[in-house]
Amino acid sequence: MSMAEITSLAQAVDALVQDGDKVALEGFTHLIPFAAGHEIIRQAKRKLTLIRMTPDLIYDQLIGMGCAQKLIFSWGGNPGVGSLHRLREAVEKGWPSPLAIEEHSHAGMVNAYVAGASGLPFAMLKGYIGTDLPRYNSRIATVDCPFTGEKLAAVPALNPDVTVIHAQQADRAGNVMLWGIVGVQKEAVLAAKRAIVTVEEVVEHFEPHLNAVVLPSWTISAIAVVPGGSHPSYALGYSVRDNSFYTAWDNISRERESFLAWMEQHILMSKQPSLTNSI
Amino acid sequence: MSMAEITSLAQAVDALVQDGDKVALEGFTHLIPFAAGHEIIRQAKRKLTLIRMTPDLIYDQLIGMGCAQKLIFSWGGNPGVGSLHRLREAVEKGWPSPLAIEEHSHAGMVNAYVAGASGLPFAMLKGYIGTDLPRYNSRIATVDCPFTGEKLAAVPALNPDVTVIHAQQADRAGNVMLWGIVGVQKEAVLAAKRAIVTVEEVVEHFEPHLNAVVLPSWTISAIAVVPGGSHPSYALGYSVRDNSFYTAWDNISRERESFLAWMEQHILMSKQPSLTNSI
Amino acid sequence: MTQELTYTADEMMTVAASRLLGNNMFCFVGIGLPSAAANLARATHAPDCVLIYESGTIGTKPKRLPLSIGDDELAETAEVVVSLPEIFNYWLQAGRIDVGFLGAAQVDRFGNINSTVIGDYNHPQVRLPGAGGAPEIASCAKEVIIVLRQNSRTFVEKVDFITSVGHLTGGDSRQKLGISTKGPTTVITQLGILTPDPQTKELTLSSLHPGVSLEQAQAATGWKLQTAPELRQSEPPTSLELEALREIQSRSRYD
Amino acid sequence: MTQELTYTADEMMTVAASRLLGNNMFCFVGIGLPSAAANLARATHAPDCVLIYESGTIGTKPKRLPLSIGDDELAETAEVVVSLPEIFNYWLQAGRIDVGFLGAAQVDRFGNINSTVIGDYNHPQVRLPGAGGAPEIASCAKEVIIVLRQNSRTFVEKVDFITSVGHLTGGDSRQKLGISTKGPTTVITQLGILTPDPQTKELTLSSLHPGVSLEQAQAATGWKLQTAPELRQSEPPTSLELEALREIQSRSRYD
Repeated sequence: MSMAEITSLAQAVDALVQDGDKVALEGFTHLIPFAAGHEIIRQAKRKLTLIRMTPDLIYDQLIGMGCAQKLIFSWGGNPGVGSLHRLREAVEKGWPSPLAIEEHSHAGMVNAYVAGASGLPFAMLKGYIGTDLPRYNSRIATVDCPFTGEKLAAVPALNPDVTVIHAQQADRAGNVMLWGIVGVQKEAVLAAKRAIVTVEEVVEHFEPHLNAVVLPSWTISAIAVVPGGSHPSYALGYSVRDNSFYTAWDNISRERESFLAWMEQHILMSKQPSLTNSI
Repeated sequence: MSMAEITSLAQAVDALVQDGDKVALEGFTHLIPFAAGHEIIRQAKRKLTLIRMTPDLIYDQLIGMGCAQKLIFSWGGNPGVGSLHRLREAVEKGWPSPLAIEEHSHAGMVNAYVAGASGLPFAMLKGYIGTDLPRYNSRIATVDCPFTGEKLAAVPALNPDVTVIHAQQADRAGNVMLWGIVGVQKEAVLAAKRAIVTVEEVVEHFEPHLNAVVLPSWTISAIAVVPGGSHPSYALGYSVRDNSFYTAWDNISRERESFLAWMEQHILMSKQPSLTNSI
Repeated sequence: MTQELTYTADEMMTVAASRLLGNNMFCFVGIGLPSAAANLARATHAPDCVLIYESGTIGTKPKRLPLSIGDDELAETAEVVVSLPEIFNYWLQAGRIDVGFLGAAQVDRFGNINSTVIGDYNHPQVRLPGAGGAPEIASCAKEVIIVLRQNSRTFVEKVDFITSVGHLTGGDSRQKLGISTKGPTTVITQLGILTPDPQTKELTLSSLHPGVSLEQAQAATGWKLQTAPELRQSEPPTSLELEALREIQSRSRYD
Repeated sequence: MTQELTYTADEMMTVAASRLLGNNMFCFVGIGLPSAAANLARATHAPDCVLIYESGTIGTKPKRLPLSIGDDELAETAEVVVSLPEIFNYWLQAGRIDVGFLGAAQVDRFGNINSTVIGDYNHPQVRLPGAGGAPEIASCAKEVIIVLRQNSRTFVEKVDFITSVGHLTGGDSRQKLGISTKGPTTVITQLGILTPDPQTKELTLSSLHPGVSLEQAQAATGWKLQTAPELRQSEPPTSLELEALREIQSRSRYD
């Protein structure tokens, strides 16, 4: 294993994200890697299998801009606001291109990442009982306990080609630290072949935080310093959630034209995070 | 769930450890709950199934004093020194009473605790391949991946009646924090029906440490303040490992008479941790 | 003469839901209506109710209602924050949760929840957000309380898609799946409170909120609504409850 | 004229073992002889070798040799400390380890390791400590290096108990178990270095330490010892290596 390289976001995405890759952008409401997603859009990556527990605005944007051919997910919405119009239009009408979906529960996705990080071919859980999900997702199976006979749900491990996350800090050796709501990022990074991390800043030494996750340098391919890189979500200690943008997105994204115009103006023509909202 | 009670160690052991219980004392070299083990010896608990990845001196003492009828473990020795004479005599000669053993690898034990903490009936792992352990332990089975057909090892979940650990700190609300080498203590506590924690001290607020484990009050039955309660192992930030005691134990424990005399003098006649070795 | 309090149907719903949470209960809380009710309970009769959100925030005490499941306020006021594998495996799946408090897009006669799709799965009429944590909350929490606005589109004879299982097809069909938890014990709406019949497990009307008629409740239900043996009238919100609820909501404007 | 260095057979063994670790390698280290060799490598030619102990200490840089797998020095000098589930699942089982560096009580002709029992399992002649982390290190690390003192009791035709599998019964028997990692690639003793024959996988003598005869090596081996096609003589320890090793050991007295 080698250590993480500190580079530009554009270089990292160019070198590490290929057309057709399975790409996971993780961050559970907190620390969503928006800037990295925008760079994937700017570089017009295509035919991606997008993986994410909670596809929200950034996946709405990736899907609406035609980057994805498949979505593996467990909850797709604009949190506290409503539907994702671009995701819905892709699923319901195939615009801008058809989108295959593989749908799980949160517990299923979480355990699939854990299995991926653990080098196991599948995960098991007490899950999906009585639900219709297995009728439409052949990648939900069962396994019997060899001791009790109890039937458990089984899902295949998730092993993205690339996992992308945003974190608060890196140190000079290329270790990364995140804290607050840490989600499934550790597992998503460890399950991936390659990992890109955007960070708020590089520090000399990490100050400890309760419940911090430290990802050693060897688990990361590239680090890019992108302050505000999780906007409109937030980075605890650095920014607050821009709730008004989530609300505004409902209108921006409702029609194809308004969506495309917004993307053109704020993402395609920009090399920077489109908006910042620092504390 | 109710919150942890702060009580005396004698009361905690009296109320929460019953003859015949499955009892896990965990702590991987660091933070071994010696004082609690000594209290179990003083209260002459009997027919315990002792669970521990690395039975070392404290289990040598419990076994030599006749508390155990079964041992579930993955490595039994005096680290860096040699054999555990009391464990060996129990296994080889049935003294002071026969000791059944259920033997695993570390990876098997770790995952069995994880399964226990997760409410799963069993754990699976890439493990035990080509070893003779499954020939002598019927609780090592296999399970097939429903997607790839790969054969994986399976072990039943560990769910102790009581788990006992030592930690650096509790706060006034009964939350517990440990740091440094944190081992499998979180899982061992969460897998258990009841949990006893001895701590170095009670503090107003926890100062963060990298890699600290915080166990919320609701997961713990009783907390006892026992400074030096992990001696001759150590509590990072509070004490250092008393390596000379580990070396001395080899002679103390070699013969039944010297062992019993030492236990009589240092444990049975004492209500306090027999030795302290503070920084 | 006491003065009559004025309150909205939504306020009645939230207050009625909040009353079901006991002190010291471990409550796994969905965002939206359940979150409002749970925090109202914490502000009134159940200050030690332990709220857990699926973002991994345990024992959280937000001052304003979170817009998302992962608001900073949830992390900053939590007793402890754990990773997603821990919250789903070590807490929910392990059976530590007393009450799963869920919202829903649709609920059916047997308390099954749909939050996935209206119409056919492969050719949806309306694509909804999907499962999230709900399927395992529905099967692993010791009991489930559902809160949603009731009308003939949300209260249907049979959901188009079972996202989270309730009493399946009634009777002992839930247990036959191998589930030992109770499932939905109460459904609270802006019109009243429904509870499953002990035998058939069909949701029956057990309480009407003040000013709501049986006919109104029936009209908002997609199956022939039965009443429980004793049909009660819900206690209206107290001034204390209303004040606390409005206080919470006034702190929670996001625009 | 250079001065002849004096060194012990154990020092030669440790130095020879240390030379096998490359810089930047991820090395899962057993306590005792492997730990001494790994730290010597780090002090000499492989300063960026990443040492991992099963206590969860990753990238640790102890100044003195740990007496136990969990010494405070290991935690305090580690790049990161993780829990046991993480070290065994996310690091070892996930295939992140280049070299598993193991000691053994007994090793056999095909590199299988016994650290469980001498004699019958149920009526042991000598009860050894048992498996610890070794079985999964032996199967999950990309390759395994074994270091132990060689004599006719430790080098046996067939171990009484396979704790950690090597090349099983030779040939492709290891792969047939479904294992894709290489298994033992080198065994280092105080007498020389053994490597598996590419076809039969039998351990063969590929290097003798200076001053050791083939006869001595054979006498300390419980099977008819074959030599590799090219039998080399090990380079003696350099003064730098010896100095570094003695420096480490002088810092590591525990009485």
